[in-house]
Amino acid sequence: MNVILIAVIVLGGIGLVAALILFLAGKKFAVHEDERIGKVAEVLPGANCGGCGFPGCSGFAGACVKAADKGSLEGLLCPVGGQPVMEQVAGILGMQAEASAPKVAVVRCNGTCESRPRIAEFDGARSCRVQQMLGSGETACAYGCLGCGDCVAACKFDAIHMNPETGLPEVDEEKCTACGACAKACPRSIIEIRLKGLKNRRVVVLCNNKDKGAVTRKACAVGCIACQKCVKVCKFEAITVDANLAYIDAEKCKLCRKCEEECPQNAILAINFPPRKPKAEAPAAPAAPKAEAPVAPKAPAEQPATPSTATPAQS
Amino acid sequence: MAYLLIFFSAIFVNNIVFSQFLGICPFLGVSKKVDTALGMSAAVAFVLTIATIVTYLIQILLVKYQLEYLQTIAFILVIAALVQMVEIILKKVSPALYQALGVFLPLITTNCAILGVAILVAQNTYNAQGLEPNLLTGVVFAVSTALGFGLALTIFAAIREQLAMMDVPKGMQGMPIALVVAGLLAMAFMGFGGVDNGLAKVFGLL
Amino acid sequence: MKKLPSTLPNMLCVLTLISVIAAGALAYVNTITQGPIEENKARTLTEGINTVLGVSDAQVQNTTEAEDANGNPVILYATDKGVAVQAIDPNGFGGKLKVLVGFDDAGAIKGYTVLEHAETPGLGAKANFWFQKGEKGDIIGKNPGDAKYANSGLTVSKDGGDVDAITASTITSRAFLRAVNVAFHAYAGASATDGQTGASPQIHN
Amino acid sequence: MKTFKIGGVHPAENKLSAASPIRVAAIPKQAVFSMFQHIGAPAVPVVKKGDVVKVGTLLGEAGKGLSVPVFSSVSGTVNKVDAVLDSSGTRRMAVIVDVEGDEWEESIDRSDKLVTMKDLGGITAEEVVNRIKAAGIVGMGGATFPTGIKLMPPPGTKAEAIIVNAVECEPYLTADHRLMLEKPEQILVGVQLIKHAVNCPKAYIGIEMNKPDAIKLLTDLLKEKATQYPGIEVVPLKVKYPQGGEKQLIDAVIGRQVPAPPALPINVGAIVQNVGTVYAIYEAVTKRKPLIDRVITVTGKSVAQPSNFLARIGTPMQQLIDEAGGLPSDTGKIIGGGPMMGRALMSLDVPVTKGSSGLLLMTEAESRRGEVNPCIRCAKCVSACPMGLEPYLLASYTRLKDWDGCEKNDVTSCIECGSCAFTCPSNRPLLDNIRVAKQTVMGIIKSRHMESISKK
Amino acid sequence: MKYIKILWNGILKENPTFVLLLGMCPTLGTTSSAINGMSMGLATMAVLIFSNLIISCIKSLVPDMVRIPSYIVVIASLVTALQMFMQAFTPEVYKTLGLFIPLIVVNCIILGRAEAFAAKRGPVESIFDGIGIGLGFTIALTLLGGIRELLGTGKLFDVTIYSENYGMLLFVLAPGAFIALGYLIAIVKKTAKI
Amino acid sequence: MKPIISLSPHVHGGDSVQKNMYGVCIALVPALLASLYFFGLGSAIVMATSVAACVLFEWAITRFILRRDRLTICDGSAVLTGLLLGFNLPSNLPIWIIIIGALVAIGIGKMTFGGLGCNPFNPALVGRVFLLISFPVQMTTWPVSGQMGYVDVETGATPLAIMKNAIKAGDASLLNELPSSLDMLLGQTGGSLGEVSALCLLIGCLFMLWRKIITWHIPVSILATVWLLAGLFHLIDPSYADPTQVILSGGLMLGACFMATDYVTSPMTAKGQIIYGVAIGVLTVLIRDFGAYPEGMSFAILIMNGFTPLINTYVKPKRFGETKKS
Ligand SMILES: Cc1cc2nc3c(=O)[nH]c(=O)nc-3n(C[C@H](O)[C@H](O)[C@H](O)COP(=O)(O)O)c2cc1C
Ligand SMILES: Cc1cc2nc3c(=O)[nH]c(=O)nc-3n(C[C@H](O)[C@H](O)[C@H](O)COP(=O)(O)O)c2cc1C
Ligand SMILES: Cc1cc2nc3c(=O)[nH]c(=O)nc-3n(C[C@H](O)[C@H](O)[C@H](O)COP(=O)(O)O)c2cc1C
Ligand SMILES: Cc1cc2nc3c(=O)[nH]c(=O)nc-3n(C[C@H](O)[C@H](O)[C@H](O)CO)c2cc1C
Ligand code: SF4
Ligand code: SF4
Ligand code: SF4
Ligand code: SF4
Ligand code: FES
Repeated sequence: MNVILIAVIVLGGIGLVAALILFLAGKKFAVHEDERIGKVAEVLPGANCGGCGFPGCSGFAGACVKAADKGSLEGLLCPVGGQPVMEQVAGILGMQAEASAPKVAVVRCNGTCESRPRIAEFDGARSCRVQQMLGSGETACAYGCLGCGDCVAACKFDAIHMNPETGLPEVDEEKCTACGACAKACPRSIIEIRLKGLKNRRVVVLCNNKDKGAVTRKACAVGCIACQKCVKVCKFEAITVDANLAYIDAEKCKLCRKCEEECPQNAILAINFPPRKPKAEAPAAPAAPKAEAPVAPKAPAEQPATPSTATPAQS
Repeated sequence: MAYLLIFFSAIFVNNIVFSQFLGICPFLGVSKKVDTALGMSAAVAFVLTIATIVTYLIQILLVKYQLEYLQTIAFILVIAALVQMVEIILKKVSPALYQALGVFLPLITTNCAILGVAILVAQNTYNAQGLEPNLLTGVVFAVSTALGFGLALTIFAAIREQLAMMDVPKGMQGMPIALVVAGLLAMAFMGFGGVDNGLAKVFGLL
Repeated sequence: MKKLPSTLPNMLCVLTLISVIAAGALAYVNTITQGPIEENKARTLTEGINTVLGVSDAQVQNTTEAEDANGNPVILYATDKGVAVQAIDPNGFGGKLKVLVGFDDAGAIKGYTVLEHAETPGLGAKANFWFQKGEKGDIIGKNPGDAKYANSGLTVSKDGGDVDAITASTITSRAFLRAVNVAFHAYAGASATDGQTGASPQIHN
Repeated sequence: MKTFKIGGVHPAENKLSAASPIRVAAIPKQAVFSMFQHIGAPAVPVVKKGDVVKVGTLLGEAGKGLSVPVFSSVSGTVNKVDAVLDSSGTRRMAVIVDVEGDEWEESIDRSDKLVTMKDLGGITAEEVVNRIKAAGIVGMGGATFPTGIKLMPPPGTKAEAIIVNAVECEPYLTADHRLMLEKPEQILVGVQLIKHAVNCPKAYIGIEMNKPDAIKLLTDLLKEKATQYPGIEVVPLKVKYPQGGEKQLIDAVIGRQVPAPPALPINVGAIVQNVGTVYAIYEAVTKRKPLIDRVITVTGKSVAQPSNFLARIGTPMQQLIDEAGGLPSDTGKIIGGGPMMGRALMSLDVPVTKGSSGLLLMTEAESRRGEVNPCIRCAKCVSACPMGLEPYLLASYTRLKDWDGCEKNDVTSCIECGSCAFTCPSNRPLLDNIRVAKQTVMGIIKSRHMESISKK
Repeated sequence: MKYIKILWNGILKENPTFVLLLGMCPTLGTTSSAINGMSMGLATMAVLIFSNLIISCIKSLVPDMVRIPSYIVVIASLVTALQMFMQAFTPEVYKTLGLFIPLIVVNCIILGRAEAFAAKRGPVESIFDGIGIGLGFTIALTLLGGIRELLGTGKLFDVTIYSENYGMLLFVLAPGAFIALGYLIAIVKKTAKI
Repeated sequence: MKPIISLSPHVHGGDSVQKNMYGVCIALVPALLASLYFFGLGSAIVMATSVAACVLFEWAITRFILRRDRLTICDGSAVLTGLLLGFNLPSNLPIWIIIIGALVAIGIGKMTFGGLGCNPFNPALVGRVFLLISFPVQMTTWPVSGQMGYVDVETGATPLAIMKNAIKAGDASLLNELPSSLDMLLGQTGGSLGEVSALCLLIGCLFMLWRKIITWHIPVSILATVWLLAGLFHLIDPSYADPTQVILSGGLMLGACFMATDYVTSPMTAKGQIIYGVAIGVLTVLIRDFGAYPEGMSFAILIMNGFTPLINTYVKPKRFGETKKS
């Protein structure tokens, strides 16, 4: 019994002393820090395994708080706690409010190989930014897609790919998270992060050319020549022409598709609409955006994001 | 001279990571950037030294009461408390140092290098190069081991930084390639095998 | 059930309580296992001694602890069936090499076993059978006290001796033979001074 | 033999037109005057459609800040003022003149007579600089930096050495070489004018050893007329690219190294001027002739007659090629400038500008870059870089978008000489990537700077 | 069903070695043979099961601030008890595993599971989690040990498969541990698509 | 005409990976001939197996595991790895061991990291050290030179083993067994294929220097360091061998000229290369004289390969215009 007693005393003593010292030290040396860090650290497993790539759980907690201040917890994962813990963390940091109107990346250039002849051959590092330094690049359009895929390389979600036939990038709307990385990477600011629209339907001016009409026409068969016809036909005042380029305001656009018909250059395209029937069905009663999700999987099968304009019929 | 040898041996010949298999988790986890690796190394050196001293004294107490079997539990308690205390104090006393080291401190509690070395020193089962193992040799051993850890971590981090620029096959990216690099480094470090003994002989220590 | 709040008394109490319970439990386990552990140790020792003496029922009569010239411990177990000596050479390939060697009354080696080593597995580790009877480096029956070994004891053929070293493991072999020599000298010293502890004569590494 | 200390390469020289004397190119039918012929703010057009202009008439006045005026090099009527494609591949404001006859402004002295310092009498330094500014002279070595501004050292600095850049280290190009052979005394007077303008006693003319005739000619001339041209020295230099780079040349000639940006040559007491610029200065000061023509080399392995032309600014490149024997059928690449630093042109519809030193037509086979292999870390780019940078590292950081790493590794010091890509055995497009990094990092630095200003 | 899922989770989806990459020291240090790897795995599993059980029982008694120290004490006691039992009843295994037995205390898996699972769930689930994760760890260690033993010595569980002369010694040494684990993780990830 | 456009520069120096790799191969020819002369059939079998296996493995791995379309076996680096691996093996090594070595060199040492240019460690040395550790018996029985056979050949002590014994015994007279310096220079000694004739290796090295394939920094700093350090030891205690013989023995020459200079795994700046070379020299002497292995070159190079990225991180070339302290 004696043996057990000594053991108990010694270990109890060590525990007591440790607890006391810690408590006192904690009191005496208390420092103020962002309390959210503490809160986040609390829900973390506390294994301090370093598996997350940060030095310990509190390091990770700090990183989460910092990332949250920047607006997104993306790329942060605690391997021990997994997704549930990350959801908790998001909860603490108030990051749930992501459910705003869904957006998607839209490539605003439709200058396919056919509609926009190549007048030179680029032979350098496969990078749009590099080609951009050479003036207008391979084609005569100084605003159109350069086709080297900087946007593709920038996407972390594998959501944007080059179509070798058109030489243009195409967005996989299911995978795209509208993070905007591609838009930032494009040296010509071609990609717009745009409202997804009702039933994923959008009407967009697929052109970025700000040259005068005559110059544009020479460079590309489907370029916007700023003829103003669409502006006139739009009843909702959704279209403006600025710097020789038309733009459709997605918030105002009611998806009536009048402008699409009107555009002499076929620069306006309606995306994800069913094939034209005599009269497009009126937009269905506003469905809850959530209901979109289950519908989406079928969408890409119907129509690629940027249909190739093999037949640019002049109207 | 013998202290020098303990130093040499612990860093190169019996490197804690490459031949003792201790502290592998932080070695693999905190080695993506050289800067972080340096911070971690410094923190480990700091804690390891203090922990070795404290646990050595505790061990004397335990031996006195024939409680060697409480070693593990007592040590881990002391180390955990110690680390936390250092963290608290550092945060207040030197925010700059805390910025540099503090974030690594919690990680160290569960680093088996600390407990492992503490046990090795307390049980005198490390190579003291012909000296009588005592607190001093223990501390020299602990510091050297920590330096060995730091060295391993730093060169490993530099290699990984370089590999980040390379075209590593997808399947091997991340942990697999890190482990292979660690293995090849360990293989290279096997070249130091026996050098400590050879030097000891030259210095007339054996 | 709600969590206890983090107040000082709560914290102290819980932590101390847990420590106390843990300590108590461990102390109890310790009392249970202490016996078997001691037994194990003793059994391993006797088994070892039996092996190296080639018998099954040696009784240790006298245990003497000494030091060799380099300050490493040497332990002599005098039994009714011969003497077993435990000796260490610190200079193996990976560190210490601990052997137990059995000698008959004339000083010839009756058997040996490697108790502890840090040699390369698969290479230096072969020492445990390489020098046994009938193997390539057979030392069983050799008497390090013979005149031909007077200069440097048993040595590998590379150093002019008559023992074949383990292939590609000369270092281990040398360390092993040094340990055997140390054991022999301890044995010889002990029998010469009749049980007195005494350092063995100088052995060169 | 003097040369710069770090790095450098030696591309095949290919000076095909070295022996062909400068020919006066025909006056074009239509001339295009870009308002962007220099670095800094563009010139502002002062003529409109229908205006009649003469040779030497002001077309655009200097814009705000760093800028120079642009003069007509032909006489005729302004056809339009509009954005047209220029040699940079982008559309920029230009004045287009339909040529009629060849009438010059009266103020210009068209005689060939050598005017010396003595003839100029006691012209003041200020007057020299003013005439240079008024003539719209920019550096003709390629950077097109307004020369008038360069010749007004900022307070606290003093010019201790004028260095005439007669290195012409670019392969193929021979314009400067020919100019030295044909107008040696004019150049010496030009040097004297610069010395006078910045009150600097010493001038050096740096010439690479692959132009022995020019070295001999100028050395002899200086020996002969030592009293007339005091304080000028010809410095023969070992042939090594990019010796013509300002920093390298200063290092080679006077052994001083200009620190990293924002330090300027003048911070180590040096002013570097291209030979062509020096000649233009001579003409501007002594003859009051604005910068309306320049020597340009038209060359290439398949070009029938590789030539050096004295061409009016604004002449279409197509015309020069026609005069040199026409566009070879195997042309693959058209380069404005030399093969190491020049710009690939997309069309021949671009005019000669103040900075056009050459037009190089490369054959299809020469034009294509080889297959790109992985970097084998041979360090050849590191040892070739004249700025002591690590091109392989900068290019890798660019791929990883690690702009911090680029900045820390001094990407902004890169002079874009191309030595790295030239040597790389793996054919890596190093400079392509480094340019991206340089551009990005400069942007980052600038916005950081703006931020710190706005904070204050 | 729920329990089986928890088990599977530990073996595959959250396999401590292949997915969580925790507890690397024992993984590398004790796998010179299949037997050694298995012993270590089982020892860890034992501690894991009991620590999960105890911690899920006492979870509400422990104030948050002393949570970690308390858990550590619990784990450490279990490890020490295990150490003593092994010393007493399986001395051979104890000797080969050496220093790594006390180091089970700092194996991140145990504390990690205590925090991530046991501190939130009931005792029965926790036991199953302990078994699952423990099995995952044991399987991984046995696999790694087996590979190293086979490549290094030509044996598997001490049974000679091919002549030892053809064995690549490096695999039983330290570098072999790293290399074998590296490739093993790559292969497991590829085949299991995790 | 569609003009080609690109950023400058528009010309290239014409250097290529192949030129460099095959240049090294050519530089190895004298040594190869010497090894054929001294070891005959054995040498031919070992070299052929090693080269063929390396090339084959590289092809198979790029093709079937990495599934890359572009095959890289023509760039010459696999051939070179094969050659250098072969040079590091004894001439009586069984074929299956050579094949394992090639698999490790190419598979683990090179392709795991992504192929040419990505590997942090010298592939041939990874292969060789792997074999040395895995098959120490076969890898440390060296045939004496001048025999033409393959497997059953007479083996003997290499100069390195003799040196090591002398140090171990502290007995300078044991060094008398060493072959003369001239013999070592020409190749009349035992050892692995490529370590016998220092002269031939030197010729190859000069060739590479002339062709600007390598710069002098690494070989010179290694050789100088070893010579000075070994000389120092020799002066203090004559049982350490004469520095010239130390330089001529073992894989030192091969390592210094051909293996430490491997582009991929050596530092990028002249300063870094000298640090690297000096460190290799020190480590080699340390391992040779005090370590368990008779030869330290392979390990020293591999260890410093590990340090190379760190050297690259901290040792930068002198920037243009950089002042002493800024
Ligand atoms: C990985 C490896 C492990 C080794 N382990 C040992 C060892 O445990 N014991 C030993 O004596 N030699 C060992 N050696 C061999 C020594 O390095 C050395 O070659 C040998 O002891 C002397 O050679 P010899 O026995 O052929 O004369 C090992 C070699 C290698 C490559
Ligand atoms: C890589 C490089 C090479 C150059 N080569 C020449 C050259 O050969 N000749 C020349 O006059 N200027 C050359 N320059 C331009 C000079 O740096 C510098 O701008 C010029 O000499 C200044 O004189 P300027 O203002 O009269 O043009 C080169 C510039 C760089 C960056
Ligand atoms: C804002 C600015 C101010 C400059 N001021 C001077 C100056 O005072 N003196 C001078 O010699 N060069 C001056 N320069 C010219 C540059 O140093 C350099 O000559 C010019 O950019 C072209 O050189 P390069 O062709 O070698 O690139 C200045 C350049 C800039 C951008
Ligand atoms: C000078 C030089 C030395 C080389 N040395 C080696 C060598 O020692 N081992 C090797 O495997 N490859 C060598 N190579 C080939 C090549 O660089 C090597 O296979 C790469 O490391 C593979 O990525 C060498 C190449 C050169 C140019
Ligand atoms: S980068 Fe972002 S916005 Fe662009 S396609 Fe990918 S997910 Fe969508
Ligand atoms: S959209 Fe922009 S980034 Fe993408 S390929 Fe086109 S030019 Fe490049
Ligand atoms: S282009 Fe830039 S990085 Fe390349 S060699 Fe020239 S200065 Fe150096
Ligand atoms: S020259 Fe090319 S291959 Fe060599 S290091 Fe530079 S980028 Fe790499
Ligand atoms: S098990 Fe994680 S550090 Fe050792």
